[in-house]
Amino acid sequence: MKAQEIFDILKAQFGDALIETTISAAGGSASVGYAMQLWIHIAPDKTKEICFFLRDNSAMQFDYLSCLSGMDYNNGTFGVVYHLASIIHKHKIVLKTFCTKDNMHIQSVSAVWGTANWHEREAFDLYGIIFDEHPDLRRLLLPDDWEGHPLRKDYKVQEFYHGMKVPY
Amino acid sequence: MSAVGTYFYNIFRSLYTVVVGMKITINHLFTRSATVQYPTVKMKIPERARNRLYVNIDDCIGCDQCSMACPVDCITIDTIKSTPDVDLGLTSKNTKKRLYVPRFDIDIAKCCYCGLCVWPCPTDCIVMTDVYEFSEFDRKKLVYSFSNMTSEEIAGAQERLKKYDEEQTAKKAAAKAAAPITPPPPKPEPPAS
Amino acid sequence: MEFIQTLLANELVVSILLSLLPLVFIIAYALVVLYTEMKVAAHIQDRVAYMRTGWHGLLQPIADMLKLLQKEDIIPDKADRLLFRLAPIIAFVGTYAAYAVLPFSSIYIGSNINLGAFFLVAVGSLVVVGILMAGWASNNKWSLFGGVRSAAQMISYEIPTAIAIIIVVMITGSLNLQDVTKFQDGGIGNWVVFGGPLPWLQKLMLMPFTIITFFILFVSSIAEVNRTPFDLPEAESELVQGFNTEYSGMRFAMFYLSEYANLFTVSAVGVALFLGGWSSPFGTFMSGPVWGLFWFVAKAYVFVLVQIWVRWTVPRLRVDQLMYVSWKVLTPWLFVCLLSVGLILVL
Amino acid sequence: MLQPPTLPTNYTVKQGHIKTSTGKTIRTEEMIINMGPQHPSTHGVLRLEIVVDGEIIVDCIPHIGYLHRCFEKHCEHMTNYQQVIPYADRMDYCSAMTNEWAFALATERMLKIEVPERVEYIRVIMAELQRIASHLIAVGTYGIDSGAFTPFLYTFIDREKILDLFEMTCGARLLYNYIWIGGLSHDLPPKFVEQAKDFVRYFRPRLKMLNDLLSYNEIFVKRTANVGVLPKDVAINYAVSGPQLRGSGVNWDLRRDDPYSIYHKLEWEPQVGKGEMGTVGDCWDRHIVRMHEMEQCLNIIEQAIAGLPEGNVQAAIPRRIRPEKDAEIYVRTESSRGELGFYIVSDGTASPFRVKARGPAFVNLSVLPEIAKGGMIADLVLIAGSIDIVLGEVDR
Repeated sequence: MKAQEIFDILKAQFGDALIETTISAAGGSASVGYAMQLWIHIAPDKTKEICFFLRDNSAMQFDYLSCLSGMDYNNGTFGVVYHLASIIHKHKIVLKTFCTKDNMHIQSVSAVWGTANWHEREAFDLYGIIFDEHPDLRRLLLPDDWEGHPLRKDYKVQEFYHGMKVPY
Repeated sequence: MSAVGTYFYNIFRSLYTVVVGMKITINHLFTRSATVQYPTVKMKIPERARNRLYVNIDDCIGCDQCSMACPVDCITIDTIKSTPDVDLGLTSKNTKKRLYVPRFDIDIAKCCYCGLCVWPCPTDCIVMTDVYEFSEFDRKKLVYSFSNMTSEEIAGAQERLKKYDEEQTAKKAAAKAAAPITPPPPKPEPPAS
Repeated sequence: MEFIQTLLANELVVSILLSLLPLVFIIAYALVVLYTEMKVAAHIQDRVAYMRTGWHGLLQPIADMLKLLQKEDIIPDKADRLLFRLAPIIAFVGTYAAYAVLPFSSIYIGSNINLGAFFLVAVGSLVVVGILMAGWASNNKWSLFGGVRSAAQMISYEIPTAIAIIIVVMITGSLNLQDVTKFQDGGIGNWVVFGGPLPWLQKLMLMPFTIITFFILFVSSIAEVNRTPFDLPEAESELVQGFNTEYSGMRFAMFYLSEYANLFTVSAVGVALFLGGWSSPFGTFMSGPVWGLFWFVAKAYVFVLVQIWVRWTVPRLRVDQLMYVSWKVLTPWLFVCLLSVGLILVL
Repeated sequence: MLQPPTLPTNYTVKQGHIKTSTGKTIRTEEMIINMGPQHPSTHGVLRLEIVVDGEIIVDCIPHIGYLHRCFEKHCEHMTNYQQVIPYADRMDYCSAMTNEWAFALATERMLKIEVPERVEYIRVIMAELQRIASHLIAVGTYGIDSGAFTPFLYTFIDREKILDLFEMTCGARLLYNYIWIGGLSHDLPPKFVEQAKDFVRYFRPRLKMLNDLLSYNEIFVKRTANVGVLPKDVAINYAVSGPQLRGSGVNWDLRRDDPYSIYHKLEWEPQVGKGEMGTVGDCWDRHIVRMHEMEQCLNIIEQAIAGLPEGNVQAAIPRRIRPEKDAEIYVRTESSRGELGFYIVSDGTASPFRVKARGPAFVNLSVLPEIAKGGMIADLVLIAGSIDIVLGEVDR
């Protein structure tokens, strides 16, 4: 199934929750590459709903969340990129959702895919994106009392951590 | 299989598989061992082995390419421009050397042995050797200085460069005073790292 | 001088000296077994083990022991200090006491009591107390697991051992280990494992059962010394080091020593009960008190070698499977053997 | 003195009471045990906070990050895409070749570089050798987890032979930096093909020996069969991949289902757990899938060696690698542990704007609490072992 078709189905189902499809600039020949270069922009407070639909719709059945990456676009915008795949239909789609630095809330999809749990915790840890309805939103990789979110572009490393000098 | 059958079959299988395993291990008891007695016996190292870095400083032209290629920044290179009156000689590849290299330090403790520094070198002067035993008790001893310039030589080179620069600026000023206008052509930018 | 003479004439001193003899033996034997274990394990795994201290690393076990003795003795802050100190001693005493009734030779046995076999079973249980104590006193959850596992394991496996001993006692008609050995004297055919010196028909009928009993005793003896596949109390990959996680230096060495001493004890029991003890396998050839000592130790050594061999071959059982093996496999089979042997002997 | 930070866990210890035969009441309580980060069988610095009722595991909370080396942050600070490759090596240090391939592949697709045929063949040979080496570690350490020490050393003997091949080719034994963007660092040495063939010939009987010694040993089977069963739907929901997913009976292999390189030209069969000794998706299935996969790797290597074309090993690549602005790509490859994906976003400069590594071990580990509950401590060790985690990749 092509991304455009998926987008049309989603558009019919959700309407305003989707914002646009965009053709990514990245190339890669369609025969061998991650052929899905289209991505669908979805609203940050509707992710769960849309993902449930994508997972359970028999035509799409995106049962496999390949990757969930947090993003800092260095312009006050943060985002989350979902790479979905279907084991049954062997097709793929990319979803993106954005939030601003003042309102770092995105709905969690960990109810849809178990794997999202840790990915979202990691995104929270490294970007500070808050995933609403996440069952256990704690830091994952860094210590619980670490300051700041290191993968943000404006991150300044703290001087001391428990009396230990941090910057190398 | 009935429960009783399973019971006996399990006992049989346990004994049988343990005996099979014991047969394998006893065979190994009498085969030659795969290990060597390391410090006395050493394994042969292939010619492509990537171990400690070595710099043939006589060939180094101070281009800084290796330092830029290094992902962990373990190479530090300082250079001093030579004045036209000094001939620094040729490298073994017949490239003319134009820079003094007063400092060529490799912090081998940081080195990750990726070999990325070896490829960009235009004169093949930085190489990975097959020396792999160089542990030290003091971390500072792992900073290898390859430059063979003495401090007097460095001072002398700096002195000459300074003098030369002064002369040049003086000349330029004189030339400027003599023939103004015509701005100097823009210098080509060195390639960004 | 006179004092020394009276001292030497004093029976108490002599018995103390004699009782120290096994200690010397244990240490020497532990070193030999340690060396063997390391070498056999290494060669099974295509390695060479230690090669540097002495010829082929012969002195390495001594060096290891010396190192352990020199090491700092650490007692954790929150440990129960008294029990922590007591545990290795009790574990070692339990092992050591068992040597009193081992018939090393026709003339040397620490204490030729009539309840020798019974004594062995009874004293062997003392080791459990030491291990349980160690597990508790360390105040470490992993150690506690090791201790509790060990208690459950040893108690379970004492039953097969005891029944196996009873079967031998039924055949030989004595609990005295010296008598049991004497019963089997006179060549390989007279060993209990092959039915003992009985009329050939009876012997033939006994043979399958005695062999099974011997095998089960062997299995449960591995379990009693906590070695793979039954090394759950110190299961390295699960419980770090089990009950002796917190032990170091001298105290650890005592556990270590008691483990290897125990290894010999169970082998010696197997040898004394089933493999003719100190009696020569060739009848009168190469027999005598000194040869007896040789045979006894050599047979036990072979026994130990097999245990080592098994150890480096198989994986470890799980707790419930361990119990399964003891209660549902070994014990029922032994009951069958017990009944059959009894019937055959009555016939 | 430093006060350790109180760590929030979302678990409250349950208490209960039992009556003894004498009529006394004894208070019981679940016990929280800290397993790791220094524990012999957590395969590195994994820390598991386990709640046990006796020896039965009630809950298991993994804490990771003890080996976090800021891979993603480092990537953003590299001056060159090529420089990321040594870091990618160090992510999954047991399977470095597949890691660097994944990164190189992602960058190549961003730059639309076609690599020469010979490079593809060599990459396949290397990746499959690496897969064998990695599975050998997995199988060997699994032997240790189950208490058998000897198979571990046997597997290491075989692994050394593979590392010898690698060392001969690129000079390094563990972290190769061999697969570069657009090509390889070296061509194969002259004797490589011969030695690789020798290895394939030598390794087949060794596999059988390992199976006899460990896989089919009844004690091992009893320890692993029906333990840590990971059902198909849970596996997919948790995006588990690699041998673990196939062990759960899902016939899914990216080399076949999302083909890259020349895998579509080669004949091989993804191995799926069949529940031969117990339930589909138990630890034994995951183990045996790895054993069978090594055999398939040998088939692939044989075919790739037979079809190895002549040619150049470095494609024409721009000296400065600068993908277009806002170019982004997610490339997934089948590493030894499963789906290794790199999501790379470029901002048009020579250093990547964002690199997200989707490590298979990271994702595979996240399913551990799900399958560990109800087992024993001894089972937990085996379940964690069967997941085959490399903490370098979990923590990155």
